[in-house]
Amino acid sequence: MMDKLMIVEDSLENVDGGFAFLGRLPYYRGLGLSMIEDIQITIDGEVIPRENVRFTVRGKTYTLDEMETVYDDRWNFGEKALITALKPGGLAAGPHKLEMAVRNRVSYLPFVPTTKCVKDLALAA
Amino acid sequence: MMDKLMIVEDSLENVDGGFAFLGRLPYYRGLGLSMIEDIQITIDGEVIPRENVRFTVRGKTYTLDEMETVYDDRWNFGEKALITALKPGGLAAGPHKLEMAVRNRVSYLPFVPTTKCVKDLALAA
Amino acid sequence: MTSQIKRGVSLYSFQNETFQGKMTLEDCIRTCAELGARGIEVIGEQTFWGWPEVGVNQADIDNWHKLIKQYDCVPVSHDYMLDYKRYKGRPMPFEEQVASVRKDIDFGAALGMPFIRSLVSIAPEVLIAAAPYAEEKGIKLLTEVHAPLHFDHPWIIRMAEMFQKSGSPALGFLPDMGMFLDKFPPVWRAKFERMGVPVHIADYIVKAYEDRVLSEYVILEVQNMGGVGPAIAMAETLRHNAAFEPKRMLDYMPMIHNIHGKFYEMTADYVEPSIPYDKIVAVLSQGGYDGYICSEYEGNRWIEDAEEPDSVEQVRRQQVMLARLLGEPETPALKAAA
Amino acid sequence: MTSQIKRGVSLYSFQNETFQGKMTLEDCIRTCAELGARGIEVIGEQTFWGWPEVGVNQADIDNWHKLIKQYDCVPVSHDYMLDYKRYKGRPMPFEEQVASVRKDIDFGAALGMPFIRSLVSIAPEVLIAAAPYAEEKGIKLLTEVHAPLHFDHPWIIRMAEMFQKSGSPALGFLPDMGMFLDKFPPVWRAKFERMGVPVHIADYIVKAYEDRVLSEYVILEVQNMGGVGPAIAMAETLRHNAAFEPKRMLDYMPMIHNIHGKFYEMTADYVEPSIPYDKIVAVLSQGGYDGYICSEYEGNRWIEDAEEPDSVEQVRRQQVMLARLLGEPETPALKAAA
Ligand SMILES: [Mn+2]
Ligand SMILES: [Mn+2]
Repeated sequence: MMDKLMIVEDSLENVDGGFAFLGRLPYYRGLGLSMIEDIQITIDGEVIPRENVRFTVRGKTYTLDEMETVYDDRWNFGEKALITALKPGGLAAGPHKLEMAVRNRVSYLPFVPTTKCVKDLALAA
Repeated sequence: MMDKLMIVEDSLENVDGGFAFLGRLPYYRGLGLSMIEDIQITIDGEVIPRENVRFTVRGKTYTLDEMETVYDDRWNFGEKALITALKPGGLAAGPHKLEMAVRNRVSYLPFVPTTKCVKDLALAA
Repeated sequence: MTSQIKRGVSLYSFQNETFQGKMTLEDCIRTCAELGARGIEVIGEQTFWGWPEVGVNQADIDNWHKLIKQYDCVPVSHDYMLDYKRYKGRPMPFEEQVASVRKDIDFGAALGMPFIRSLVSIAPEVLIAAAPYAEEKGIKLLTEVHAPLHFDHPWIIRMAEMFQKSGSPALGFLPDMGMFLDKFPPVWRAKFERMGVPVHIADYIVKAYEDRVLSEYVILEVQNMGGVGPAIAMAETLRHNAAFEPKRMLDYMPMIHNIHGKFYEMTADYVEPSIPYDKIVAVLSQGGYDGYICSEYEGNRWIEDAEEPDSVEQVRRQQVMLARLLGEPETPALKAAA
Repeated sequence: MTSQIKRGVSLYSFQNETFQGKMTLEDCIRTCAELGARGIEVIGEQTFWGWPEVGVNQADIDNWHKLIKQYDCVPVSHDYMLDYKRYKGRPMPFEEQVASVRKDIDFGAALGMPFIRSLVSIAPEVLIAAAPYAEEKGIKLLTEVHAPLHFDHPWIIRMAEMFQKSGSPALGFLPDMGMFLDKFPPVWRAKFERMGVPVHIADYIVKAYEDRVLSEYVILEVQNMGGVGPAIAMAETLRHNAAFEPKRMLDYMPMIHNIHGKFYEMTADYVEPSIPYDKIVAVLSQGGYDGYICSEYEGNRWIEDAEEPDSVEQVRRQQVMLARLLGEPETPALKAAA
C-alpha cells in the first residue's frame, strides 16, 4: 500500500558527498527504526551499498546498521524522511531512474515484506 | 507410503535387450494406467530414457506413452508389475543400485506426487 | 449403559499387511470378527483387484459374501474414488462422472453395502445427480469430511445446503475423526526427527500446535530458528490439520451415517495420544448416533520407514478403547493363534 | 424500528488522504460527524505521530478531545500494535510485552477510549496479565478476530476459553467483518487483471470461490491452466480468506464490544459486493449487539495503482448502507463543501 507514494516527487537533489530524496514508509502506520530491516536505493540500475545509505528524520541521521538498535525513534506514518546515498560527485543533471525498496520486520505478519517504488525523477541542472 | 516396498527384493534380472525387475505402486489402492504419469528408472546413477521403459501386468506390455491413454487396465493394489528397461547388453553380474520413481495423477490431491524407492540389488552371475 | 454405537473396521487399516500378501481378505475379516468389530468397510479397489477399470470377478464377490456370512459380519461401506482426472489435460465430463458414481453404486450394492464413501473433492452437483439412482438401489452416498476440511468450512456448509435442498435421503456425510486432531501425533514427530528435524524445533512445533498458533506463524518461526527441509515440512503439516470442534457434528447428525475412526497410534494402555476419542464418543452419543465407528489406522505410513507396522495389534487396541468408551461389558480380544 | 447498533468510522479508512496530508484529523472527524457516524476509532500510531516509541505531545491529545467535543463524537477504540519483534533475532520478553500493553492502556485512557484493539497474534497470556490494569483504567482489551482466523478457529476458541477462565471483564473480541467474505471482491479481481491475470483464469477463480472450493485445489487448477505469478497469487488469496459464518458470532456476543465494518468497495447503489452486510446486521441484532460498527475501508490498497482512492465517498456509501440496514429514518449525507 502507498507503494507509488514512497518516493516524494521532485525531491531528488545532490548533496554534499552524494544525492538525497524524501521517502515515506509504505504502510498504514509508522514503525520503530529497529524494525526497518533494509532500505535499498538503486539509481539508474546501480545499487547503492547498504553502508552508503543514511536515514534522517527530524534532524537525526542514522546508518542502516545503527537503526537496527534504535528503540526510541520512529519513522512516522506518512513522514518524509531524508534518504541520502553517499556517492562521490552525486548525480549528473537531467533525468534519473530512482528505485527505493524497504524491508520491514512486522510483528504480526508471517513473512517479511519488501515494498518497492520506482520513479523517473529529474535533477535540476 | 509403501515407499520401501516399491522395488521387490531379489527381482532384478537380465532380459532380452535389457534388464527388468518387479515393481509395486506405492499407494493404498490401485490406479488406472492413464494416471501413471511417469516411471523413472535409474541404475547405478544412469537414468533410463522414458522411451526405453516398458510396463507389463498380467501379460500385457505398454510403453509409458501408451499407458497415458489406457483406460481399461490398471496397476492393482500391491500388484507386482514387471518393469523393463531397454539397455543393450543388460547389466553385469554383481551388485547394482536401482532407483524407481513413480509420478501419479491423483484426482483428489492438490499436487502431483512422486514417490521414490532406492535399493541395492544383486544380479546373479 | 451400552451405547447404540457399533464398532467396525475399515480394511484400509491392514494395508501394509495386505499389500505384501501377509494377510488375506479372510484374515482381515476374521480379525475384525474376533474383536467384535462386525462392521466391515473396504476401499473397493484395494480389496477387489480390477475395480473399477477392469471389473471384478463374480467369484471374488461371492467370496466376500461367504466370508461376511461365515464370520457373522456386516457390510458397511464401499469407499470409491472417482478418478475425474483420468484423462490427461482435461477433466472428466460431468455426465461421465455421474455414470461413474452409478457404477460404484452398483458395486456397493453387489457387496451388500448400505453406504458408499465419496471423497470430499467430488462436486456436490455430481452426487445430487446420482442420488436418485442411489435411492433406487438402497444406497447412501456419504461424503467424507476430512481435514483440512471440517463441518464449519464453507465447502462443507455449501455441500450440506445443496444436499438438503435436493431433498434426497441418499446424500449424507462420513466424518473422519482425524479432523479433531487435539495434539501433534507422537509418531509424526518421531518420523520428522528421523528425517533430521532438531529436537528443539520439534519441541517448538508440538507446543505451538497445542497452543493453536496459526500455521503461518509457526512456519515463519521455524524458518527463523534455522529450520530447513523436513523442519519446514513438519511445520507445514499444521496448514492441513487442526483441532476442530467435535461438537460441530451435532448440527449435522441426521446426515451422518458412518464414522472413520482415524488413528495414528494406540499406545499399550489404549490411548490415542492425538485424537480425543472420549470427547468424540460423548458428542456422538449426545447426537444419538447409532451407526458404526470404523477403525482407520493411518499410523502405518508414519512408522514404516523404521519398523514394520503391526496393524492388527493397533486395531485391537483401538477396538479395546472404543468398547470401553461405548460401555461394552467385554474387552475385545483376538483368539490365540492356532 | 431503529436498531441499538451505533455507527462509527475507523480513521484507517482515510489513510490515503491522511498519508498525503490531504485530510487533517479535523477533516476526518468532521466527515464522520456529518455522516452521523459518531464513534471514532483510530490506529494510535497512525493518528498520533510519535506513538509509541517517541511519545505523543500533550497538545495533540488536547486537540483530539477538543475535536471530539466540537463535533459531538465519541471515542471508541485505540488500535495498538505491540511490536513484539522490536528486537532483531529475539522475541520481546513476556514482562516487557505486558508493560507495553499497559502503556497502550494508558494511552487509550488518555484519549477517552473504552476499548483498545489487540492484534490476534498477541498471546492471550499477555492480555490476561494486562487485564487487571485495564479493569483499573476502565478499558477493555479487544482481540481483533480477522481472516484467516474466525470464531471456529482453534486459536480463537482457545483464547476465548482462556479469557473466560480468567474471569476478567476486560477481555473481549472485536470481529472484523472481512472474515465473512461471501464473494471474491471485484476490486481484487480488477487489480489482479491489471497485474496480468487472464480473464478466463480470473473467471475461474471467482467462480471457484463462490463454489467454496478448497484453496489448494484452486491453486493447482490455476497452475494447470497455465497460470503464473499474479494468477497464482490471485488463487492464493483463497488460502487466507473464506466465507465464514456470521452466526458463529452468536456464541461470543457477550465478549464482542466493537465491530470493524471492513469493506473493499461500495458501489454507487450502496452495495458491498463481497461482504453480506444484510446477514451480518441481522446476526448482530439477533445477538443483541448495541456497540458500534466502525467503517474500515480497505479498498484503497486494491485500487491505488490505477486511481486515487476517494475514501470519503466510499465511507459515505457504507454509512448510507449501514443506516438503512439499521432502520435509521435519515440518510447520512455530507454537508456541501463551503
Ligand atoms: Mn478416512
Ligand atoms: Mn480490521
